[in-house]
Order: sequence, then C-alpha cells, then structure tokens
Amino acid sequence: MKAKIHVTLKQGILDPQGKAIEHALDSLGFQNAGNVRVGKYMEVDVNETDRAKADAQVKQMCEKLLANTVIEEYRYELG
Amino acid sequence: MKAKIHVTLKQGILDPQGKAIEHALDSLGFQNAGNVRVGKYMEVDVNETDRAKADAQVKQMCEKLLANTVIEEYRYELG
Amino acid sequence: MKSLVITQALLEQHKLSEDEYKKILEILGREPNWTELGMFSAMWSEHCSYKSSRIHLKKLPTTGPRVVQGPGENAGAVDIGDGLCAVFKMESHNHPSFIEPYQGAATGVGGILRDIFTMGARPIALLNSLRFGGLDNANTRHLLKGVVSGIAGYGNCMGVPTVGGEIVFNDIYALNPLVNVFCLGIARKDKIFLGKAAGVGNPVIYFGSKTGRDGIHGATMASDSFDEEAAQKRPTVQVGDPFTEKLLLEACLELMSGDCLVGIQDMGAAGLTSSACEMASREGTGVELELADVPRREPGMTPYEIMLSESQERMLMVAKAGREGEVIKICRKWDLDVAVIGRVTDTGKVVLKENGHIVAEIPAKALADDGPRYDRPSSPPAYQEMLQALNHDTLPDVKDANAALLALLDSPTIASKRWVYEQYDHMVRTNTMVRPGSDAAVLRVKGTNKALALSVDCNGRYCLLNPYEGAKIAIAECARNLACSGAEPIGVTDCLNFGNPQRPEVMWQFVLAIEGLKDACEALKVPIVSGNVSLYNETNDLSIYPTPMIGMVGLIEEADRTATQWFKQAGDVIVLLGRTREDLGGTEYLKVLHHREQGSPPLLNLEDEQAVQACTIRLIREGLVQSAHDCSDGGLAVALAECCVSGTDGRVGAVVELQLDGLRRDALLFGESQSRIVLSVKQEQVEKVLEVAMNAGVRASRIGTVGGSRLVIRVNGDQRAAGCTIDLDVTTVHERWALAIPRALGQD
Amino acid sequence: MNIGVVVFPGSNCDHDCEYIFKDVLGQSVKMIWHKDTLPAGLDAVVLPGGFSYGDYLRTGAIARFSPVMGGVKEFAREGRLVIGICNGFQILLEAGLLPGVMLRNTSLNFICKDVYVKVENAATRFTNRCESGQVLKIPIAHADGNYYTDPVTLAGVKANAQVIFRYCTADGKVTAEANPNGSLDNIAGIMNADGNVLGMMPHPERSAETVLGNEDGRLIFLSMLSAFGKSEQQSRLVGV
Ligand SMILES: Nc1ncnc2c1ncn2[C@@H]1O[C@H](COP(=O)(O)OP(=O)(O)O)[C@@H](O)[C@H]1O
Ligand SMILES: [Mg+2]
Repeated sequence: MKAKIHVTLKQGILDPQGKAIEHALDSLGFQNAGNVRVGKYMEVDVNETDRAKADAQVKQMCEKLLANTVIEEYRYELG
Repeated sequence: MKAKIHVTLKQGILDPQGKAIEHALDSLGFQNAGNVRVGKYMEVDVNETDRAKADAQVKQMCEKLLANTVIEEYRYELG
Repeated sequence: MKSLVITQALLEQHKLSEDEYKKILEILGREPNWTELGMFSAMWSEHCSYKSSRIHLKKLPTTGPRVVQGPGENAGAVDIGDGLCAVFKMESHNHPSFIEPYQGAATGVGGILRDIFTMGARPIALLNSLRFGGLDNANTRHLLKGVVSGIAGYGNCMGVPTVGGEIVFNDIYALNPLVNVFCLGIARKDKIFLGKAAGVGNPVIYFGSKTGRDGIHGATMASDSFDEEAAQKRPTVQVGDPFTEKLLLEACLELMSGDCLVGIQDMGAAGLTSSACEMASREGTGVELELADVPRREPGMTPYEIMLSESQERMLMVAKAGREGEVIKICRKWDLDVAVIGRVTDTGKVVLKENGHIVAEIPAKALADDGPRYDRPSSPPAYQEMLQALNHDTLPDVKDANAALLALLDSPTIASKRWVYEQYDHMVRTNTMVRPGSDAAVLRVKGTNKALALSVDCNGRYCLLNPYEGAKIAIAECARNLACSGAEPIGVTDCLNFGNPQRPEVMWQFVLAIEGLKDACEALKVPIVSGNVSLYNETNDLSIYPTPMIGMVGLIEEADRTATQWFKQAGDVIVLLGRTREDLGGTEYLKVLHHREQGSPPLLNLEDEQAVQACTIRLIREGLVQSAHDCSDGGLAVALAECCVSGTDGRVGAVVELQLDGLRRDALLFGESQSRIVLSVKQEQVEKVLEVAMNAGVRASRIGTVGGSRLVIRVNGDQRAAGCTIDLDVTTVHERWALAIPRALGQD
Repeated sequence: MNIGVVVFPGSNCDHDCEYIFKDVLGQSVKMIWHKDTLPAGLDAVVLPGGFSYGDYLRTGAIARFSPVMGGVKEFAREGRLVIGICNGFQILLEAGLLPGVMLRNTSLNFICKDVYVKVENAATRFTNRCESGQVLKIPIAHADGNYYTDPVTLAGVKANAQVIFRYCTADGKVTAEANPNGSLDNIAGIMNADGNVLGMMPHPERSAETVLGNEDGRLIFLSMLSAFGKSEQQSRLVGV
C-alpha cells in the first residue's frame, strides 16, 4: 500500500519559507498570490495488506519521525 | 482561490532525504516501509475569481519559481 | 480600562505571589487590568527580574581599565585597542530547547546575536556550551541532533562562524539539557549603541518581523520547573527565521553608521514589554505606544498578546525626531517591516493605547527595576558531606592503563567533538586562525595586528562537589585555555545555570559559586562584563548540577604569536608545567572507570595558576613553544593523547617517562590536578624554556619526546609486562577518540 | 582589475570576497546591491557564498530573479568573467548560466571542513596558475553541494573539459571516500562551454592567506588576474 502524507505547520506557527516565497512571487509580478504556506509531502510504500494495520503503522511513523508534532500537523491517505 | 501544489522529484532522480528517512524508519522498526520519496507541498491563495486565469497563473508560478523542472515535476489543484 | 476579577488562580497562572500582587496594587494605586497583569508577570519573572540572584550578582567584579560597558546593557564591552571594542555575552535557551530542540537552540542563537548587534557591533564569532544526558538514551540523541542542527541552521545562515564550545554528557541533564550560546562582536569604541529612550518627543520605531502569537509568556516559562505536565502543555514554540535576522543585522549596522538613532534594543524575552519599559527606565523617560500600529501576523490579537508575544527577529528603536524617513527607507531597503508606533514622553510611564484608547499605564521603572528582590534562604544539602567523602583506600589503583585510557577517550565528554563542529560553519568571515579542536579558538581582528582567543568552560561536577572551588576552576580553566593560545584574558561573561532557587541547597550552591567566581576573577584580574542567570533547571524535583558556564575573551597582541594544542614535529621535547597531586575527586576517570561522582574537586591555588598562565603566555609570545595544551578532563594521559591525535595535519606518537613520587598511578595518569600545561618545545629551546619557567616560579619538567607511531607513557621506567604502562598505536588512540560520538549516535 | 561583488539578501561571503580582492590582492572592488544594475567598467563579477533568501525553497532559486541577474547574464554573454562560489554556484545553476542542479548532501548535514580538489583543467581563465592535476586544499561549507545533472548533459560537460575541480584524496585520487556530499562524478566545480563562467562549491577566499594557514585558494584569484593580463608583480600584493 502507498501512503501519501502531508506534513504542514500548525496554524499560527511562523513559516519563514512561505514568507520568502510569497515575497518572491510578489516581485515576480504575481501580486495576487498570498498566504503561502510550505509543507512536506511524502510517499511511503507500506508492505502490508491489512488496511487497519497499515493505517496504524503510518500513524506511528508520522508521530515518531515524519512530523514534529510540536509545531507540525500531518494527514495521510492510504491507497 | 486556493492552489494546492505538489512538487516532487522526477522518477529516477536520487532523493537523499527520502533515503535518509527510509533508513531512519527502518531502524525505528518499520521494516516494511520502503521507497520513501520526499517532496514539497505548498498552499497559495490566488486572489482571482476566473478559474482559467488562476490556473494559468499557478502554472506559471510553478514553472518559473516553485519547481526546478530539471529535476522536479509539479501538479496542483485549484479549489 | 476593563476591570478584572483577580483570582488566586489567575495570579498563580501568572506566577505572581500574593505579596508581589500587593506591591502591584501599591504601584498602580488600583487593580491592574489583564494586560497590565501580564506585563508585570513577565517583567517580574525570575528570567527578567533576577529576583533571586540580583543581590548576589552585585558581588561580582565588573570593573577594570578595559571595561567600556559592564553588566546592565544588552551586552558587555571591553577595549581591545585600535579604537575597537569586543562586545560579548552569553545566554541560555535551556527550556525551549528541551521542548523543541531545533527551534529552541536556533532561536537561542538568534537572541544572542541580536544582543550583540544592537550594541552596534558586527558579530564575528559564536560559541556554545551544551549539557545532555548520556548518549545511550534515544531521547538524548534526538535532543543532541536537534540542538546541533538548530545552532548550525541559524548561525550558518547568519554568516557568523561558530568557532568553539564544549559539551558534557551526564545523566543529570537528561531531562533538563543546557543550551548556552555565546556571541562576540566588534564595534568601534566611539560607536556603541545603548538601549535608551532618550529625547522627549522622539519617535519610537518598531522594525523586523511581524508580531504573532508565538511564545507568549516565554519568560515566565523559563522561570518555571518542568514536570511531565509542563511537557504536555507545550506552549506555542517560537520559530526562528535566520534570513530575516540577517537582514535585520545588516539594516541595523547600516542605520547605525549614520547618526539618526538615539537608542535601540531587541525584543527578546517578554518582547515589546521589556524593550519598551527597559529603554524608558534606563533614561528616566516614558513611552507612549499605539498598538494598532504594531505590524501583526495574525488578526484579532489582543493588547495582552501583542505585549507578551516573543516572536523573533524584532527590534525597537528610538530615532531623532524628523529622521523617521531615513530610518524607514533603510528598513525597507532590507525588506523589513517597519512602523512608527509611539513617542518618548516625560511621564516616566509606559502608556499603551489601542486606537487611541488607553489600555495600560504603568511606571516604566516599576516594571523594569523595582521588581521583587529576594534574599532566599540557603543551606548546604544534607548529602554534601557524603558526596565529598571519598576514601582513596577503597579504590583499587589502575591495573590496565591502556584500557583505562581508551575508555576515557571513548567517553563522549572527552572524545572529539568534530561531529558537532563540522556542522557549524566555523570559517565564514575569514578570521578563524585556530578552528575548533584546540584549547581556544583564535580569530584575527581585521585592520589590526591583533587576534582574540575565545573559550567556554565549566565542570558542573566539580561545582556539585564544591560550588566555591568548582566556580573558581571554571574561571581558571577558561583562562588557561586562552593562555595556551598565548592570549591574556581581558573579559568574562557567564551563564549561571542552577536548579530551583526556592530550595535552600540550590541557593547555597549559587551563593558559593558567586564567591568562587569573584575570587578567581580578582586573582586573575579579569572583569565580568555581562551574563545571564538561568534558574529552575529541575525536572521532576531533580536539579541539575550547578553549572556556572564561563565564556572568556583573551587578547593576542600580535596575531602570529599564538599556539595550538597538538604536537608538531618528531624530536620535539615534551615539557610539563605545573605539579601533579593526588586529585581523583570528581574526575572523569572516577566516573567512567569507577562509576562514582564523588570526592573533593582538585585543589586550585590561584597564585600558582596565575604563574603558570603568565609563563605560558610569555613562552608563546617569545616563540619558544611548538604547542601548548592544558590538562583538564581525563588528566595528563588524556592531554598527551590529545596532543598526539588532535592535529589537523595528521597524527604523531610520543614517548613519555613519568615518576610516581609517592602518587597513585591512576592519580598520576588520570588525576585532574589544576594549573598544568603540556608544552612541546624544539630541542634547542628546552634550556631556555626551563629557565623562563624557573624564573617565573613555575615547576617545569621534561617528560618525553614527540615522535614515532605509538603513544608510550612509562611510569617509573616500568615495562608493558607490568600492565601499567600505556603503549598504544596512535591510530588506535585516534580512532577511539575521533569516532566515539558518531559511534554512540549510530545506535539509531 | 575592477571586480564587482553582488550582495544578495542573505549573502554571507560578500565581505570575504571583497577582502581578498581589495585588501589582499589590491584590486578595486565594488559592492553591488542585488536590486541595482551592474555598473559599467567591471572586469569580473563575483557571486559570493551565503544563504541568499535563506536558502528557502531551493538554494539560489529566488536570488536568480534579482534585478541584477539580468545584467550578470548579459555580462557573461559578452564573454567576461563570472565566478560563483558556493551559494553563488547554486545561483548560477538556477539561473541557467551553468548546467545542472544541487541536491542536499547525502549526509543531509551541513558540512564545514577542508577538502582536497584536483584541478582537472588548468587551461582556463580561472586555473591558469595551477598545474593540471594539481591538488588544492580548500574548505567547503554547505548543505546542498551534491551536484547532479542528466547523463546527456554530463557527457557534454565532460567532453568539453568543463569539469574544473573534482573532490579527491590528499594524493589526488578521485574516490568515493573523498566525495564529501555525494556529488555526481565527484564534481566540485564546473565552467560554461565558453570558459568564462565558473561555479565552485569550495571557498577559495577562505584559503588564500598565510595567517589562515593555507594559500591554495589564492591560485584561483591569481589566475583570474593573469587571465586579465596582470602579473602577480603588477598587482599590488599586500603581504598578509
Ligand atoms: N559544542 C561545540 N561547538 C563547537 N565546538 C566545540 C563544541 N564542543 C567542543 N568543541 C570544540 O572541541 C574542542 C575540545 O573541546 P573541550 O574538550 O571542551 O576542550 P577543553 O577541555 O580544552 O575546554 C575545542 O576546540 C572546542 O571548541
Ligand atoms: Mg583545554
């Protein structure tokens, strides 16, 4: 099964990258682009046919390693 | 409109981050996780009601700045 | 102003005692509102008010002919000649780093950098002092990796080299790691900027990043102990943006090169509250601010949140009236948010308005200077005598000295820190003459013939066993590291990390440590010009070892008259300065090989120390030595091993002959007697060196020769068969020492 | 020689490059703010190291759009000398003045240390003072120095002798162990087909003075001066 995982900064946490990109877009002439937020997108193959088990594992991976839950949140789809 | 943009490494391009994560997952006991690929996920608000225009703009942002098309590919949804 | 029902719970939440609240009522002559309560809470926190430490800090020696700025400002400054000053300070970011190691450490670096460049100095060097638990713990490995990459991430991006530091691993720090960062900058003596709101009517200008809801009440958090519950709470973490800070740095220095600025201060702990009231209080003025004009990142922020936010990369300045335009232009050039948010007044008050309506009004001095001050009770802990009691007769002497040496070199506290400092850009700005890996880092000062040497040191275990002697040794060892590079110490900064001051035994440690710092600084004639106190370093009721971290700056008059610690040339003669005694108490040897942290720390005689250092500096200045290395953790054997294998251009062996002279073997090899320095000297200069030492009243003994591919240390002429001699291939020695930390981390 | 050093927001080694050219080699140096245009009369442009735009998004990705870059491209097209060091190299790649991209170091860590590089082509305007095959000790300091390009481009670059430096051992062997960051083919520096634009990850300005213990990097700058027709004697050498 393939897990598609999105890790993004929690609401209210400063996103320096997003800020810099927004600024760059602006000076490139995309004045109507705003509110840029940057996160990570990961794909992981999970060698597991049982959906519930795979789900539990991906959740654990996120909690333990893929997301820094102090400042980030995550969501994923299994497919 | 909000654009949700995924920028990922093209197939065949070495992904040092993905490799490192795979290794880390392995030593955390997730032996059945493999083939980890890491990309970027960005959200951009586009102040534009015309869907076609917004689409053209986001495409341009990706081509010009958000992705390096030598090694990366991008896809996005508008919503 | 809205009225508020002040409840017990509300006060507790704000960490204000009932007496403190009474004092607030007295000052205001009325009940505070929510915003005012928050401002008092932040400014009267331990972190900002130094309420438990202030009366003791007064005892420290802070003056001297070179002192240009002592404690009280953003950083201290000492004169280095040529019209220049060295501006430096050290600060802690312990609690934030435990919660989120990367961002905690990164924002710690950001904070100390701002302290330096607000003084008008360009930062040229960073150092860091770190304490972690043992590396066999997975969480400690996670903390170490996070902290090191956080320091690297911020410092590297700023283009300020991280040229040195120290790390100690001890389980006592497992749930309360220490992250102390030191920064040094260079300023022109006549262009030092201070944090003062002078000139009634002058504009108060905000610039840097926008204000968000980050780290509200960080100062109060730093004044609290940790327990499991606090770890759960995880307040909004501050995220650092080194890129914006780099712009802030360049913009500040550009602003300061003109004459439009009157005063400037960074928004560190307690954010806008502290910068506003401190700037006014220092000058005896007041400020009036319009909060609606403060640049904000999030909608709907209340005055309380705006005043207490600890968003990073922000500054407050006072400019000359009518010069706002120039200031704004420079800030805009660097793409920084900037806004005139108020004026300097003559009311002595901090007055805050929101769209013209007053939302808070407090005398500036009451917030900044009239906070509570406590002379907290102090008494030695019940276990102190037990800790100090160490009966040497119960310790078997070393049998296999080879194995003992290898075990010590494998101890992460002693091992090479290359894994750490390779992640730090330690060369940017092209001043680094001696990189991390020697006793002190040495940086040339461009435009002069001079160089500065920098070192940070503290042995917390010594301080636990005897806070007075331990603190003395911290100063002495730091100065000794500088002496080994030929530098004369000219100024000290400190970061006093202790446990909960409401425990009498912690106060006892604190008070004695201050005495030790004072005596040592006076003897070595070096003033303390800045510093920081971090209390409440305790988790689940367990306090850290008292850890008064010392950062010291030394001056080398001629940059090319310096030395490094490693042996240079086969055939050179090894000379030991100083005397070896039976000092086993509190040693790394005792911990690693006997699993005991006990005894009395080594004796330190300040006169002997002074003599050894002066002698070493003189020898280096006269070009008489090839290398100089002090003996610290692990004693003489470890120092010799480091001389053999720490060189940047390869390794070399040595053959050394020692005499017991009535000492135990382990004390001779691994004891940590103070005031000892290992020199290597060209054959033809040995006589001269011994003569200089004799005239200086320093014991100097020829103990061996550099060369070969083995490190051989023979005691009383014994042979390997006796099992006591050290005889190891330098490749083995190197491998053990160089790879210990990566090996310990490889367990993941 | 008239040198222009471009200052991007986040440039860190701009002062270091200025110091080498001006204070050590006695040349005239202009610092050029990235929002300005290139002044007339420059003989060479330096894109210095650092973290332009914080290295956010990708290294060099935002800086390549700085207003000054149009002028830099024009300057390069005219065949004049452009050198990009570290972040400057990354910017040249993103700007398309040199082929390829930089990936994260395989260790994922920032690495600061001395490395050895082998001069693969000494017949260039940046290396004419070196011997072919000479080994130079020059420090690196980067997190994204893992050079990558597609096989076709790589073949072209090699065939054209555009690979200028390769990471190697102290005795000049180009091995995997000597590769600090995973760079394709141990590539540490390349130039364009016309031979007037050089990008290199190691920092020659950090190893060009005796007081810093190493002068190998100086050869790069001296080569540029030679290429410009000045001998070492003519350029006022300030002995440091
Ligand atoms: N956290 C660190 N950051 C940078 N350099 C470090 C760090 N820890 C240790 N070092 C460097 O490693 C070398 C050895 O450190 P240490 O064993 O503490 O020396 P000493 O005992 O002489 O004080 C020094 O050059 C020091 O600057
Ligand atoms: Mg030392």
